Amino acid sequence: MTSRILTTPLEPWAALADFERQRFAGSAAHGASAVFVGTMRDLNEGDEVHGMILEHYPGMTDGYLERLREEAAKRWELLETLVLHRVGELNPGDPIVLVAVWSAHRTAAFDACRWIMEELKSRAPFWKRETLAQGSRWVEHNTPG
Amino acid sequence: MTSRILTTPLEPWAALADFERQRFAGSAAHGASAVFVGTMRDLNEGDEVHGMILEHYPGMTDGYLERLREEAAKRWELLETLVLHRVGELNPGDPIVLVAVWSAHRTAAFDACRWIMEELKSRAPFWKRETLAQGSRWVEHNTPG
Amino acid sequence: MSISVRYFARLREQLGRSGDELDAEGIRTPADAWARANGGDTLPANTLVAVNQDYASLDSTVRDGDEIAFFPPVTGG
Amino acid sequence: MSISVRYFARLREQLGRSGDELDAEGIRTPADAWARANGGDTLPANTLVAVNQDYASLDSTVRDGDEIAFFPPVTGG
Repeated sequence: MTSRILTTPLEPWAALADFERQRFAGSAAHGASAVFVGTMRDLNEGDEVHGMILEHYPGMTDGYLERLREEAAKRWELLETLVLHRVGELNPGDPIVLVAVWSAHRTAAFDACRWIMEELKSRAPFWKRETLAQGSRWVEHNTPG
Repeated sequence: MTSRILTTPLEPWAALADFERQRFAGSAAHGASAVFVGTMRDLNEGDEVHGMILEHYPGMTDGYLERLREEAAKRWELLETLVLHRVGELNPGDPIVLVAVWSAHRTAAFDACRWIMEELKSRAPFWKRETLAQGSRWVEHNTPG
Repeated sequence: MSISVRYFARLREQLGRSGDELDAEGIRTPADAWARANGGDTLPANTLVAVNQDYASLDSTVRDGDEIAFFPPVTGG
Repeated sequence: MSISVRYFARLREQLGRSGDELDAEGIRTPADAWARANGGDTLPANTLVAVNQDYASLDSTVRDGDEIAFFPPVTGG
């Protein structure tokens, strides 16, 4: 069970391969893994976006992601959970967030992955500032989905 | 948009990294990807499972997976879909199936990934035969989730 | 011409063969094909049917040259 | 001792500073801390409050040594 704030590029597929090698070597208990990756788009609210700065509340983000994982582990039977979130400067196409859940069965994996992702988007203390062709702006609200 | 039956080991994270390199190089339109990986467990219905043979109906599986992807593309706004499914001899811990969906937004990605996976499990012509400590048996029905 | 019949998984094992080639004469549905190929043996409950690699019902129409498949509930994924 | 106040994102920019160190005397709630630090300025609508890095309400109890944070709706993920 790991959550981490990254200041360097997030490479979701390499991170997943590494994590599985460490946590599941020789094990065949996980029948299902569900993964979500959120990536920076080059378009938001009709405007071209050239870059982004992701601010966060150090200390609170770590604690909040940790609590999300604990709460998910109470609600569903999970074998492992991995949550990675970028902060700092990002470019369009850069992955922002990875949520991965391993379980014996697929319903728990799907449900827990989605629940963590929705909670993270609505409650974890991160803020996006977008760089446009002219100037920059704070993102006002998250898309509902 | 790709679906493929594999007779050799499925490496989900490497396959995803390759696929993204080919399909999304220089693009930043996909804000969301949802992925499901099903893996062979070493336990089923209370029995230790030592191996598995996955039989399929060549021709029909290809066509059926293709139709699933087309149907998903009608229901949701998707940018890409990747479906990979193993056949032949598998060992516990071996990935069986990968369903990955890329979209601008997360709701479409989550919903389409889960829908494809459920349809695949209930309708795609694959059959599992498990090797136990003594003898082997056909899996009778899929877990509902 | 003829009609190809294919069997998969447990059904293939139970019948001891993976298919039959039937003379198309008198075969209008998958049910006809089953009866011709397997005599009085009842089709096992829950058996699924495909015609030309597409799900179909036992009483759908088949033509000379078609491929009919019978198989148990699927268990992939 | 004292109470630390922190501001994030748009609110930090609007206020022109990322935090304040307040004398704990007379501060019993996050609302008290906001009033002390920002005089008559109204707390912007939708501002979220955390005490010791945990979500809290404006009228929750704070103690000497606590860290209070004010920030706009979150937009991560």
